[in-house]
Amino acid sequence: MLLEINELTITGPAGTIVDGVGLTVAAGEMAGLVGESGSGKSLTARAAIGLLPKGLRASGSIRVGGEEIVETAGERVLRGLRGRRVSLLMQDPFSMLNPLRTTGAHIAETMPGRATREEVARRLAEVGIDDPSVAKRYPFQLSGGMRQRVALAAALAGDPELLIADEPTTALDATTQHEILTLLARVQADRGMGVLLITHDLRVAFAICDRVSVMYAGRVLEQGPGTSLAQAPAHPYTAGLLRALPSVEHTLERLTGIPGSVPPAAQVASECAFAARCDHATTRCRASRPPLREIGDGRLTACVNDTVPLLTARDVATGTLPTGSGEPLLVVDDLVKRYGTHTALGGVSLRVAAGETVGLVGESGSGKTTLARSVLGLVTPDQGRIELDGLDISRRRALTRQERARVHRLVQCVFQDPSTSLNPAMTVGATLSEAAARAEPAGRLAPGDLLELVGLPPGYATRRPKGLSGGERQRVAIARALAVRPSLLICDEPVASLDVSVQAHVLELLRRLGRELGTGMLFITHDLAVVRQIAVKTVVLFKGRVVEQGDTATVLDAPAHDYTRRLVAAIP
Amino acid sequence: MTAVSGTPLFGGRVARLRRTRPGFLTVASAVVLALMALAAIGGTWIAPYDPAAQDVALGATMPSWAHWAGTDDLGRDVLSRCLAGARSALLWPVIVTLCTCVMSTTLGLLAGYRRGWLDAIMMRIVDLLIALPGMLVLIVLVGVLGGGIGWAVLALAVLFTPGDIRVVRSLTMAQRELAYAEAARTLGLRPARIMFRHLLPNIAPTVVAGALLSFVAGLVALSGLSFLGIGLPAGTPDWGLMIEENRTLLDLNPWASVIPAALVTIAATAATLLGDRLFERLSDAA
Amino acid sequence: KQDRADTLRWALSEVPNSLDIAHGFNNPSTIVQFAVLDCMVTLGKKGEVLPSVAESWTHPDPLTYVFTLREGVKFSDGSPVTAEDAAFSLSRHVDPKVASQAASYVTMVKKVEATGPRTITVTLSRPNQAFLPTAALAWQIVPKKLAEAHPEDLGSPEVGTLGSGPFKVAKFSLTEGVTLERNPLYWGPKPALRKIELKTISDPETLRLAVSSGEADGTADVRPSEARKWTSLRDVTTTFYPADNIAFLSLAVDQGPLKDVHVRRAIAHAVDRAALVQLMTGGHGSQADLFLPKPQLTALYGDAWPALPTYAYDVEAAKAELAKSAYPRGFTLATPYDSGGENVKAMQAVASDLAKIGITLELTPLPSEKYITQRMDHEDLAVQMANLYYSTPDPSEVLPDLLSRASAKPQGFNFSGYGTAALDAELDDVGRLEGEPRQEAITKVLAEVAEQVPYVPLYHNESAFALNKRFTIDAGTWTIDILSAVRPAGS
Amino acid sequence: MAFIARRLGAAVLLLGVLSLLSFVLLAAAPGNPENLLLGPRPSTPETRAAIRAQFHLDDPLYERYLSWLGGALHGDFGTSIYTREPVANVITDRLPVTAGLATYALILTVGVGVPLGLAAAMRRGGRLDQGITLTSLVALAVPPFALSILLLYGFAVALGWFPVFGAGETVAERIAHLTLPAVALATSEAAIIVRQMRAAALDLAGQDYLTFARARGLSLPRVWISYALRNAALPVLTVGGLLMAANLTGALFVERAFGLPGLGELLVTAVARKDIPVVQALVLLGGAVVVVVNLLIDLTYLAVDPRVRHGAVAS
Ligand SMILES: Nc1ncnc2c1ncn2[C@@H]1O[C@H](COP(=O)(O)OP(=O)(O)OP(=O)(O)O)[C@@H](O)[C@H]1O
Ligand SMILES: Nc1ncnc2c1ncn2[C@@H]1O[C@H](COP(=O)(O)OP(=O)(O)OP(=O)(O)O)[C@@H](O)[C@H]1O
Ligand SMILES: [Mg+2]
Ligand SMILES: [Mg+2]
Repeated sequence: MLLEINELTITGPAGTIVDGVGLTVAAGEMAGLVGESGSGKSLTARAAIGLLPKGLRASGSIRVGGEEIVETAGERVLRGLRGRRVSLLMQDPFSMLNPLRTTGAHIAETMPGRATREEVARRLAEVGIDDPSVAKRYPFQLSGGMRQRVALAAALAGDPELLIADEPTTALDATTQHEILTLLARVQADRGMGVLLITHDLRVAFAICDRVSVMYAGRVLEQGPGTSLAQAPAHPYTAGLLRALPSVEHTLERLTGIPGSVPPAAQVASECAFAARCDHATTRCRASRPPLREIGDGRLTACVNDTVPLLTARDVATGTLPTGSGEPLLVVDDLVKRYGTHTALGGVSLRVAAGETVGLVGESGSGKTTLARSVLGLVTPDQGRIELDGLDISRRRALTRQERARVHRLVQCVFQDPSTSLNPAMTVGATLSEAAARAEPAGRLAPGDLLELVGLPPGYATRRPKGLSGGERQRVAIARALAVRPSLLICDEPVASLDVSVQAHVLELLRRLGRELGTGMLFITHDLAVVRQIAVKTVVLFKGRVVEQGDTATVLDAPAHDYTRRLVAAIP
Repeated sequence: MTAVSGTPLFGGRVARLRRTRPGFLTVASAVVLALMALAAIGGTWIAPYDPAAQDVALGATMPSWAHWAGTDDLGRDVLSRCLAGARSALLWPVIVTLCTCVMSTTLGLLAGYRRGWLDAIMMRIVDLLIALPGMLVLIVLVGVLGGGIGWAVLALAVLFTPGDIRVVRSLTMAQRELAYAEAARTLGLRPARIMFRHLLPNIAPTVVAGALLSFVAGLVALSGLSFLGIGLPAGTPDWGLMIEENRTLLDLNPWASVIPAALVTIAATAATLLGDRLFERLSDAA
Repeated sequence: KQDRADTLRWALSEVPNSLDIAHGFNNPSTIVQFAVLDCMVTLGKKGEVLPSVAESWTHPDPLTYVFTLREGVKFSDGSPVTAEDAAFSLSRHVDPKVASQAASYVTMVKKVEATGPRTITVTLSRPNQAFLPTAALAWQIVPKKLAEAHPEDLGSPEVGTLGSGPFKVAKFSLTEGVTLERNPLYWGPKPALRKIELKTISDPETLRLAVSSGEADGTADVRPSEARKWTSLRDVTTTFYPADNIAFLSLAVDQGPLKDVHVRRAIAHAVDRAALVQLMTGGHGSQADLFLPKPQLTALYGDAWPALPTYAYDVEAAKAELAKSAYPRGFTLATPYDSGGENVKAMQAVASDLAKIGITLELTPLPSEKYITQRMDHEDLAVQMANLYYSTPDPSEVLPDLLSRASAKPQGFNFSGYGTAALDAELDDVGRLEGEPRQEAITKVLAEVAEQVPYVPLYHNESAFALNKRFTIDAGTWTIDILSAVRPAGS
Repeated sequence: MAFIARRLGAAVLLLGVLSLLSFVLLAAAPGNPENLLLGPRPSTPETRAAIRAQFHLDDPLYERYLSWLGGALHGDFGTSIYTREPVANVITDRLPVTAGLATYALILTVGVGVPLGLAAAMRRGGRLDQGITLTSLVALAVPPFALSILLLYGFAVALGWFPVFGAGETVAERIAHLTLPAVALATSEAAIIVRQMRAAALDLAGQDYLTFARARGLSLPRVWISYALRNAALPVLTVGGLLMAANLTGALFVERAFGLPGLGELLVTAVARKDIPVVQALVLLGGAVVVVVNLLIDLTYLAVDPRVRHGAVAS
């Protein structure tokens, strides 16, 4: 065993965060660790390399290559292990590399012997960078995918036996994500390394990992081979996650998230951590903490019940999406926006009819946000025409006061990052009533009504964003956008940074609102599964140009453009 | 030291602190400042003697039962003067702070939010002002143009402002890109409302901390000006002036200058400390 | 250690800016000038004029002085001092191109001629008793050639100077100070010191610390108000002597309430001068009743000073005087003062005294520069305090400047603005007459000041040298060349 | 290159505006230099007129400015009214003292401030951190002149370890003479650097690339030196540069208290005497120092930070 974690407990100032985790990785094995945000995945990984953040303490046992590192190992021993036996690859390629050092230097400084230029070039080639001049470049001169490759090369430069990859692809777009994962699998196979892959993407984990551990509130709830876990989850939590997963093949009738949210590990120390959110919970679940138990087939589960059918047919029933009235709501014609010499939008045309949802997909940097911001009037396009409900809004400054007020009521938006989507200095109620005050006096909604609309209790009006979870914040953001009763709602990756379960809730909410209020939507995302669930039509943007558009089913099932095909192929 | 404007002393990202009870030092600082503020308001009433009453024949004496902190060479009671001196010692720096704060916040918000030519012009002016060697300008301005404290206060405010404008502007620029600000714009809110209702509260921690620092810098700078004989009329009870006027009495009654010097130092330390803690707390709460 | 013994390290409170009195008529500069440059005549212990470079002189008529040059006087470069040099050294101060700061001292000089190889004849435009004592100061002998070549910057660190005095300049830098060395060609007795290093320490407390720690051997910049701190130093002797000064309040008689003589008398009564003396001189001074520096009074009257009306400190009397005026309940005056000057404390004390009889002085601080400009422009004069130091024993250096109508205009020194034709005539007499009649004329002027109170004399103070015990000094009020008066102890 | 040219252009423009502003301001200020030149002593109208002519005090303002500017471009800043020396000489005479003091203080500031700041950051929240932070707070708050007097009494007079005044002549002497003033000057500045360094290091400590570096087996000292110091250097450098600039002109309290014939002391006396050519040159020098230091900082950024070098971020 390269890595053996037993009864690992990590305590912070506020109490236990990771509680009795056990985990092993063998040579040549790709082990997966999945779980919702905050479940303690990263801390487990950092503990395994002896780099817990200040203020946190680990107890239990972690053996790296047979050597015990919890409490007994000093910095000297750890340093001998790091890089040579175990190495860590982190999530954000944009912050993982030292901005002041070249990529070559990153690789060279980690190599055990003297690093020649050839050797560095060889290492770069291993991660798929054939151009040796990349060694002389600085991180900021590389794209995200390239950076992650360089970081991988640097992490592998000391020839470790075990690589811990902590969400190595989360910050990348779909196609790049696919490339990096493929690369990781290849390198692992070539080197016969052990890899502990941490991810929150269940599909990835179940597809490429030999064994997957599902973490929840600082604990492992289920463990077993990826494929069998995907087919027959043995823990209600895993089943809930799977149920929440949007399908890329067909539009689900209902997207069901797990109700509630992850409790802090310290609060549920002596019961089943999932009990509170579990439909099948009994008093037994609360009585004591269920241990991981073998259920054969190399599988373990921490659920005391074993007979419940966990996935039903209803969970995969096909549904339909509203097609709208057909009257054009948003007409974008030949829109061009340049930033200096860089063309962000090179003549984009698209249409959104009233009441329909149009998906906008494309790789990072393809101009999706720029398009959205142009429609919102946050950037002024260089050329082209934007018409909203018959009103030409391409030049905001040229509009009269009344027209401008009208535009603000016609189009609203929901942004990606839940952590900044609300003003931290204002209560939810203040935010909502400020927005509602902009609506036509006739149909003004009170904050309480708005909250109800998005499925939050009215009591939330007095809360501040700091006390809300990501999903709740996105709901409030949606409520704020809906406060003026817009005909068009622009959603710029509103679910990209949410956990699957929360994502399901929010998507379902948006679908329902689209249906009930007849709001047209321009929905930006890079996840084709999401598009499938929400958009009747899809526009594919590539390098600032529309390369394909049409019914979602057509685009996804029979992609015409090369880029769309790649996009579809990248789905795990 | 105040010449180094343009660099916030509260650097970068501040790791979130746990909510804890305010520490002893924080409480002590707040109490000290509150007491000083009380003295500033009512010091003349509490004072055992009229701070201006002279007894030249008595001259400078060491502390005694009649005069707890002794007298200065004009026979004035040092304790009474220290109490009464709180007013001018604190008032002028507070005015400096208010001016700086209002100017830098308004202009910084405007420049950072509006961008464009307004920002360009403003930043050129700020560059110019920052390039001015601060202390030097102060001496030249106040020393040559005339002795009034008003000039000194104005000059200090003008010197402190550009640095703070830069800080506020860059924070504003960062905030205006955030989703909540964009959402506010999409709602068609008036720019003034966005700036003052939405952006300002979120940069407030830095503004407040900056204000306390301006206060400290103003306090120390004004006492420094008194040292050079610029600013307040002689005989005004004022800590800075007392340090200077009684500096020659170190053998007869050292307390006459040591106490006001200590008061200046304590006030400045307490304000900085409070600024520090307040900043961490506010940015924690946000 | 031998070379330490005859090297003096002297501390100055300001940088000597010029080694030429034309551009450096200030204490730190003149102290160096007098060690390097000889004057035509010099002053004795009692203020009497004595020969120096001039071996002797005659005074054939009230307008003429004929000086005979001493033989064998050489500049420190070896060239002889000629009558031409001597004559030019005086006449240059009248030349506008030189813009000499001593120009006002020689306004009575009409003509200076070298009338023989060793004779110089000075013709005055009007008789003036002050000429001779003034010559002991302003008539510094410099080589004509050098002075002619550098009318504007003689004495600057670049040009330097050349003199026939006991010392010569080895180094003159505005930052590193001045170093003087013994002049081997000096015509007089061999100077006791081999070398003098002068450094500037502008902060008075630092200066005192420097002397007390032995890093500096002596200084003349002892503030009278801090005398007690100096006298307590262990290895330092502080020698006091009466300064040629008078501290006074000027009352601008031409405006507002101060027009009224009763108001002025009330002010004179209200000021507690005894307390002021204590405050400002720490006991090293005395209350002034007559409006002339004390040493001048002594030189003039000996011990028998005239008995003139005086105004003792008496609040009741002050109130009574005020009651006789048009302002029985007092009034308020804006009073600018020099915030960088020495009189800050005194002004506060005066203001507090006057407050007792209902006169409020609103003290307004001004930077020195602005204050002086304003005062010289005769703006906002009202009540001013001044402490003027003089350098000659002659009252006509003082009285015409402070009391004539001619100087009651901007740029003049008559800050009270007081003046009458009769007084002007009396002042003329003071300049013109000699002996007993002159004494009477002066008494008359002083009596008028005492009667009309345009000025309230406040105090005379002492000045002091502080000197490390390794040295002694033999100097007093009238000593012109202070540095040459210092000698190693025991020699 | 274009970047440097642009910066240089801006710097020159800045100095031009600064010189014009200060010239007008000084000219507009009340008072005449001849009053102070002639001192509290009677003068004749002729003398006054001569002085006014000599220093062109009656020429129109723009003419005076232009001729001054013309001279300044050739390195001739006119003649000091008070000492009649060329202003350039007056300043170069005093520059070594102030430059020495400023450099010494900067060395102390950085030498003490950076390690303390780092130490505080590494022990965040601990005793050491609290001690250092509190000390730096007090150091920031002590009025510099009060500190000077304290040091003077303590170390020069009572203990006699250091000379009381003056700048010394040989190198060793100069170091001895400048020690206390440099300490007085460096105290509050070191406090600033400590705070800056602490904040920068704390900021850094949260950065992924530090964790990543350690995860790859780089030793802790190596990580601190080649990663942390270098990355934290930039913000600290900025402050350090500005402090240096401030030292060159702002050392006047300290210079006064320790009797150092430096530029700060010169400024105070020149302002008091209204020695306009000197004040004018000093203001310009001060501005130039700030501008040059800023330029140097920009260049260092250019050298140290590849992102700036390649125009990826605006500096
Ligand atoms: N330095 C720290 N001090 C205190 N608590 C911490 C610290 N770092 C993380 N935590 C807490 O520990 C919990 C687990 O964090 P961790 O980063 O391991 O989660 P994760 O599973 O990796 O989540 P994500 O998917 O968001 O990366 C979180 O609730 C977090 O708030
Ligand atoms: N303010 C700006 N200044 C300069 N370039 C910009 C600016 N905003 C966007 N760009 C550039 O325009 C291009 C399109 O950016 P945009 O944000 O629209 O992409 P996106 O499709 O939304 O990408 P992502 O999926 O990463 O959000 C990118 O290459 C980006 O670097
Ligand atoms: Mg994580
Ligand atoms: Mg985007």
